[in-house]
Amino acid sequence: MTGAWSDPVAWAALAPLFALAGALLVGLFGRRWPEPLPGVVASLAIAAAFVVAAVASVGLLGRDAGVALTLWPFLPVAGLDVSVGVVVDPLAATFLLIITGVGLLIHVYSIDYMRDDDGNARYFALLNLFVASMLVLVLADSLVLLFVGWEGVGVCSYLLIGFWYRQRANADAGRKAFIVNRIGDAGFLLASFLVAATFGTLTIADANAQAGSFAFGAGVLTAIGLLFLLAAAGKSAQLPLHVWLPDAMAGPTPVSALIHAATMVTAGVYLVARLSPLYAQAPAASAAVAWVGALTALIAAVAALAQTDIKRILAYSTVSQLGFMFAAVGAGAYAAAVFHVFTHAFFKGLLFLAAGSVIHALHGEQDVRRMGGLGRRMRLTGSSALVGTLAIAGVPLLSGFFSKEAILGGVWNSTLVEDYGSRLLFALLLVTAGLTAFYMFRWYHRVFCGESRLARDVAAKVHESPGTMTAPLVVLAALAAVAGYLGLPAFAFPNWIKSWLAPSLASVGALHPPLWVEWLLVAASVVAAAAGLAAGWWIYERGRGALAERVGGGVMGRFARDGLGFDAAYRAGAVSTAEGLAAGLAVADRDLLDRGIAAGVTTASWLGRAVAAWQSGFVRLYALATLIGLTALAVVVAALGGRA
Amino acid sequence: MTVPTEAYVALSAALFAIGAMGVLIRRSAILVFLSVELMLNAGNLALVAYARHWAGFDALAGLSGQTVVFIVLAVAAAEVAVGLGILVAIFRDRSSTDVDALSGVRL
Amino acid sequence: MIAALMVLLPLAVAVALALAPKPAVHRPLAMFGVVATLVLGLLAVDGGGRLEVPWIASLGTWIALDATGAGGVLARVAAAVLLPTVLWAGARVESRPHLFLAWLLATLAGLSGIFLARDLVLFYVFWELTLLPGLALLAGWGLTHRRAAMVKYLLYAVAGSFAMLIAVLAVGPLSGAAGYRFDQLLAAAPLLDPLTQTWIFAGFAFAFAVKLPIFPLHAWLVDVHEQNHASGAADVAGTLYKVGGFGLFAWAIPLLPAGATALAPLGLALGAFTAVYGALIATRHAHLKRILAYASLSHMGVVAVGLFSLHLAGKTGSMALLAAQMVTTGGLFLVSGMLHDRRGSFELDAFGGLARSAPALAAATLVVLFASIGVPGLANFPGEFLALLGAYQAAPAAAVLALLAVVAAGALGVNLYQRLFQGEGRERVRDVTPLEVAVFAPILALTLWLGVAPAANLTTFEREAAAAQTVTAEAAPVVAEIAAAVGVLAAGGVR
Amino acid sequence: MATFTVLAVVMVVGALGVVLLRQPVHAALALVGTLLALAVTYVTLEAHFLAAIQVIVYAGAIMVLFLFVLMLLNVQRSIGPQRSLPGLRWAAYATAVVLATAVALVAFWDGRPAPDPAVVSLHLQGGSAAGIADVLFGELLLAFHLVGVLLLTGVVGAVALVQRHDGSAHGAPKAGGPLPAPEGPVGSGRGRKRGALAGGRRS
Repeated sequence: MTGAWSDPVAWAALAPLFALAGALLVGLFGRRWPEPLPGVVASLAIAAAFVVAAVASVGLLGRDAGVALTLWPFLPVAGLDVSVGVVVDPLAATFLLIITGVGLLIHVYSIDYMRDDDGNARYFALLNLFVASMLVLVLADSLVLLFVGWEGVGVCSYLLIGFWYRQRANADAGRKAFIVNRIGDAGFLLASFLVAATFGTLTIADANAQAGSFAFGAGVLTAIGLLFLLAAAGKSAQLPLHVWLPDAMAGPTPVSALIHAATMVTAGVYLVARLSPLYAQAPAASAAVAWVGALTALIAAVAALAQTDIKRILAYSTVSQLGFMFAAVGAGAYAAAVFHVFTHAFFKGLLFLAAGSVIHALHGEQDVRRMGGLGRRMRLTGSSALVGTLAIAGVPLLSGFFSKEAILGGVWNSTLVEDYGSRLLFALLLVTAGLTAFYMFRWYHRVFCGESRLARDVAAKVHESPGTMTAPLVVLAALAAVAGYLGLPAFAFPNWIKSWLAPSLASVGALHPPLWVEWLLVAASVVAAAAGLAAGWWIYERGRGALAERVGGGVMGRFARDGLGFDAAYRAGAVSTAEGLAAGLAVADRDLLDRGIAAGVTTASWLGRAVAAWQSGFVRLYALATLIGLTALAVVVAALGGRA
Repeated sequence: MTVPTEAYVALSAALFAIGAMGVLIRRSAILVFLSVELMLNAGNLALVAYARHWAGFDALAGLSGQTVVFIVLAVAAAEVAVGLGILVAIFRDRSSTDVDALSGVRL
Repeated sequence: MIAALMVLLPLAVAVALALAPKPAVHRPLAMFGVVATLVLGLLAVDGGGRLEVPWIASLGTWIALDATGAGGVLARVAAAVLLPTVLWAGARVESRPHLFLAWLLATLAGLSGIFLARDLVLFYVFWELTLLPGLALLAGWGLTHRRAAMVKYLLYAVAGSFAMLIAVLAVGPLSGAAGYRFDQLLAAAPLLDPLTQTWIFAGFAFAFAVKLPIFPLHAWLVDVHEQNHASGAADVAGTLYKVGGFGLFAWAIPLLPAGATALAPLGLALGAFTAVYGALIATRHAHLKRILAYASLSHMGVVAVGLFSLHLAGKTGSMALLAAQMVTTGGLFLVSGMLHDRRGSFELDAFGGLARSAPALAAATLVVLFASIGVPGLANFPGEFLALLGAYQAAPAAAVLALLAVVAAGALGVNLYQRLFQGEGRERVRDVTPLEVAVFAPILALTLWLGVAPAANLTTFEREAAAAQTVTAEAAPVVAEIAAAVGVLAAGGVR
Repeated sequence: MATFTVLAVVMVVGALGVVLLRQPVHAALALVGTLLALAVTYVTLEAHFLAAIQVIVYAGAIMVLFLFVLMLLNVQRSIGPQRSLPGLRWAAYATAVVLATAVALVAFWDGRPAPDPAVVSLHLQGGSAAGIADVLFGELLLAFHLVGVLLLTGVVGAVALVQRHDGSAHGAPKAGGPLPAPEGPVGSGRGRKRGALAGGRRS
C-alpha cells in the first residue's frame, strides 16, 4: 500500500485541505462578504472535496488494496514513528463520498436555511471545518491522526450545537455534548496507549496486522476493544453515553442533519469497522459492542415513541439506528454496518432536512402536537419525507429495507457472537425494527397528515421552502429510494458493496443456513416493518390517537419522554459527585493548604516578635544576660572539675 | 611563704563579680563605667598573677603576661576617653546619665 | 558564543531600557531585544550555539552554554512568547512602562540562562536570578494584596532554592566529579549509591516541585497570578518561569537515575493528583486569573506524570507540553488582560455574551483555549498525548487519573468559554484592536505550528532524553553492584 | 600571706564601695583606693613597672578624668526614684556570687604545681621596664602599634563626640541644668542629635 501524488487515488488526501481552505477563507473574511457568498464559497470547497473523493473512488475500483501516503512526521518518538499520513481504501472512500456528498447537499440547503442569520459566515466556516475534521478522521492512517479528526468533529459539533449561543439552553447542550464526548475520548486515548504498549505502534494497519498474530480472544485485545467501544459509544451516542445527542438538536437543523445523523455519529461505527481485524480476534469485545448497540437501539426507540419535538424524535431515531450499526459491527457484519451507514446517511439526512423545511415554514415551531396536515401545503417536502419515512421503516425495495435486512441477517448468522446470544440480539433488533416503523409513522402522520393543529397566525404563513432547500430533499429522496440496490441480499443476489469493501474489512466466517431460513429472515423484517406501520395506521389514522396520547401522558410516557431517566441519573450520580469533589478540594485547598501554610508563617513571625521583645533597649538587661551566660559557662567548667 | 596563685585568682574573681554587679545595679552611666573599670582591673590582676605563676615554667611567659596588662591599660585609657565622650554627649542630649532612659536607643 | 549572546543581549537591552531617557525608544528597544534574542536562538540551532569557558577553576565550574538541545528549543519558544507579551505590555502598562519592559527582558535573559546552562552551578545562579524579575514585576505593578502574594512566593522559592543548593553542593563532591559541567557530572553522579542519589534527588525534586509547581507546593502560584498586573504580561513571565519540569528533565533525572527511579512512584502519584486537583478546583473559582492558574497547575501535573514515568515518550512529551503551555497559558493570560481592558474585572460574572460584539476575539480565544485543553491539532496535544502515553507504560493508574484531568479540563474549558463569550450579551464591547491582532498573531501561529508539526522539537527532546536513558542503562549494572555491596556491608554490620 | 589578706580586704571593701555608695564622687574615690591597693598587689606579684604605671595611669590620669567628668556634669542627685527593672538587683547579686564562687572553685580545683619562686624571680626580672620593653618592642610590636592607632582613634573620637555641631561651641547650653525641659524651644544642636537618636529607634 504505497502511493504517490501521481496516483489519482491519492488526491483524496486533498479533500480535507479543500474543506480546511474553505473554512479559513470563510472564517477570516466571510463576515464582510454579502449574504449568499459565504455559503457559496463553502459549498464550492465541499464540491471540490467531493470531486477528488469521487475520482479516488473510481480510481479504487478494481484494485484490491488501498493507497497510503505519508505527508510529514508527527510524533517521531519512542519508536512509534507516527506521521501525518492518509490511507485511501474502499472503506475510507465510502465515507468520503457520504461525507462530501451529503455534506454538499446540506451546504446547499443551508444557504437559504441560514439566510439572514448574523452568524452566517461563522456557520459556514464551522461546517467546512467540520467536514475537514471528518475527512481527516476517515483518511487517517494512524490512531493519533484519527484522534485529531475525532476531536475536531467533537469541537465543531460543540460549536454548532451551541451555534445560537445567546440562549443558555443551546450553549448548555453544546457543552454537554463536548463533555460526554470527552469521556469517550479518554477511552480512545487509553485504548491508544494500550495499543502502543501492546503492539509498539500506533499505525492502524500495523496494529491490525499484529492483532492477527495474537491468540483468538486474547485478553489484551478484549481490553483494547472495550476501551475503543467506550470511545465509539461517546461519539456515536451509544449507551451509556447517548445522552448528549437528543440535546444536540439545539443546533441549526442542517447541522443536526449533517453531524448528528449522517456523519459524525457514524464515526464510532467507522472506528470499529476500521479496526475490524482486531475486533474479529476479540469476540468478547465484539459481543459487548453488539449488545450495547442492540440495547441502545431498543431503548432509544422506546424513548422516541414519547417525544413531541419534531427533531428529538429523529434524534432518538438516530441513536436507535446507530444501535443497529453497532450491533452489526459487533456481530462481525462489517459490510452490513457500513452499508447501513450509507443508506442511513441518505434517509436520515433527508428526514432532518425535511424537518428543517417544516421548521423553516413554521418559523421555529418544533412541537408535533401543533402541526399536522402539512403535506397538503408543502408537497415536495411532504413527499420526500414520506420516502424517507418508508425507507427508515424498512419498507421493501427502499434502501433502509436492504441495509436493515443485511444487519438482521448478519446478526442471526454471526459466528463471532454466536456464544454471546446472537439470536436474542436478533430478536431485540427485530422488535426495534417494528418500533421504528411505528414511531416513524407517528412522526410522519403527526406532521404531514390529518387535521391541521397549527396556531392560526402560523398557519397563514406556511409555505413551501425555496428551491435550494427542496432540491437537496429531492436528491436525497432519490438516493434513499435506490441506494439499497448496491447491497442486495448476499445469499441470492450480487452484493456489490460487500465485495467493494472487502479489502478494508476483516472477513469473519458466517453461518450459512438453508436458503429458506434466509428468506424467512427477510420475511421477518418485512413483517416487523408492516406491523409497525399497521399499528401506527390503526392508532393515528383510525382515530385511536387519543388513547395513545393518554398512555404517553402517563408515568411511563413521561419516563420515556425524559429519555428513560439517564439524564437524571447522571445528574444525581456523576455530575454531583464531580462537583462535590471539586467543592471539597477547593475548600481543602483554601482552608487546609493555604491557611495551613499561612498559619506556619504567622507562627514564625510571632516567634520572631517574641524573641525581638528581648531586645528591650535596657542595656543592663543585656549585661545581665551576658553575665548569666558567662556564669553558666563558669559553672559548667566548675562542675566538670575544672577540666573543660 | 608565697601566696598561691589561686588566691589571687579568687580575689580577681570576687572583684570581677562585684564590678559586674555594679554594672547591673547602678543606673548612672558614670557609675556603670566605674564598675567596668573595676572589672578590667580584676582581669589585670588575674593576668599578673598568672604571669608570675607561669614565669616559673617558661622564660618568656611572665613578662609577656605583664606586657599584655600594659596593653590592656592603654586600651582602657582609650576606652575611657571615648566612653566619657559618649557620656558627655548623652548628658547634653538628655540632661541625665540614666542608662535605662536610653532604652529607646536600639535597632 | 551565540548562546552567550542569547543571555547577554536581553540583559543589556534590559539595562538600556531602565536607563533610556526617551519614552519613544522604549518599545522599539524592547522589541529589538526580544526579536534579536529569538533570531539568535534560531541561528544557534546547528552547532554554533555552544560555549565552554572555565569560570571558577578551583570549584570546577564552567561558563557552559548550549543552545542546540532541549533547552534551546524552550529558550526559543520563551523568546517567541515574550514577543507579543512585550508588545502588549508596552501598550498596556501605564506607570513606568520602560521598567516593566526592562524586567520582562531580564526575565528573558534569566530564562535563556536557565535553559542553556550546561553547568550545574551556572544553572543554579540563573535559576535564582530569574526570581528577581518576577518579584519586581509583582512588587512594582501588582494589585492591592501583592505584598502577601510576594511573601508567599518568596518563602516557597527560597525554601526550594535552599533544598536545591544543598543538592548542588552535595552532588559534586560526593560523586567526585571533575567539575560541575553536565558531562563531567554525568560521568560520575549516576554511579553514586542509590541511597545517596535518592537524597540528592529529593533535594532537587523539592526545588523543582515548587517551581513546576505540583501539589502540595502550589499555593503561591494562584496568589501571584491573581495579584499580578492586570495586563497579564507579568503572568506570562511567570508562566515562562515554570521551569521545574525542565530542571527534572535536564538535570535531576539524567544525573541521578537511581534516585529518580526511587522517587518516581511518589512523583507519579503527586503529578496525577495535581492534574485532577487543579482541573477540579478551577471549576469552583470565578476569578479568571485564578482559573487559569489552577488550569495551568493541572498541566504541570501532567508534565510531572510524564517526567516521572521515566519513559522516553513520557519525558519527551513533558518537554513538548512545557513548551506548548508557555504559548497557550501565556496566551490565555494575555487574553485575560484584553478582557480586563474591556470590563475592568476578572470576575466571570462581569462577562458573558462577548462573542456577539467581539467575534474575532472570541474565535482567537477559543483556539488558544482549546489548544490549552489538549484538542489535537493544536499546541498542547502532542505533548499531552506523549506524556500520558509514557505514563501509561510506567503506571497505568497514574495515566488513568491524569486522563480524568483531561476530561475535567475539557469541561473547564467549555465552561469558561460559555461564561465569557456565550449567553446574552450585556453592553457592546469592542472587537480586537490592531494591537491585539498583532499580539494574537504569534500566539496563534505558534499554537498551530506546535500542534501540526511538532516533530522537529520532539526529535530534539527525544535525543536528549534518550542520551540520559542510555547512561541510565549503562549505569544500571554498576548501581546494582554498589547496591549489592552496600547490602553485604549492612549485613556484616548487623552481624 | 598577711599582706595579701589585708590588700584583699581593702580591695573588696573598696570595690563594694564603688558599687554601693550613693554619691558618685565617693564611689570614684573608693575605686581610687581599690586601684592603689591593686598597685601594691602588683608589687607583691613582682610586677614593679606595672605597679608604677597602675598608680600613674589608672589611679592618676584615668580616675582624674572620671572625677573631672563627674564635676563637669555635676550629677548630684541620684537618678530618679522609679525602678525600671525591679528584679534585676537580686538577679545581679545572685549571679555575681555564683560567678565568683565558680571561678574561684575552678582556680582551686585546677591543682597545678606551684612554681619555684627562684625561677620566677629569675624570669620576671622584677617586672622591670627593661624586661617589659623587650617583649613590647619585640614579640608584641604589632599590638603596640595597633594600640597606638587605637589611642589616636580614641582621641579623635572623643573630640568628635564632645564637639558641638551647631557652631556655638563656646556658647552656653540653652537648656542646661540637671532637669531637661520636656517641651518648649529646643536648641538646634540638641534637636538634631535627638533626631538622630530617635531615627535610630525607629529603624
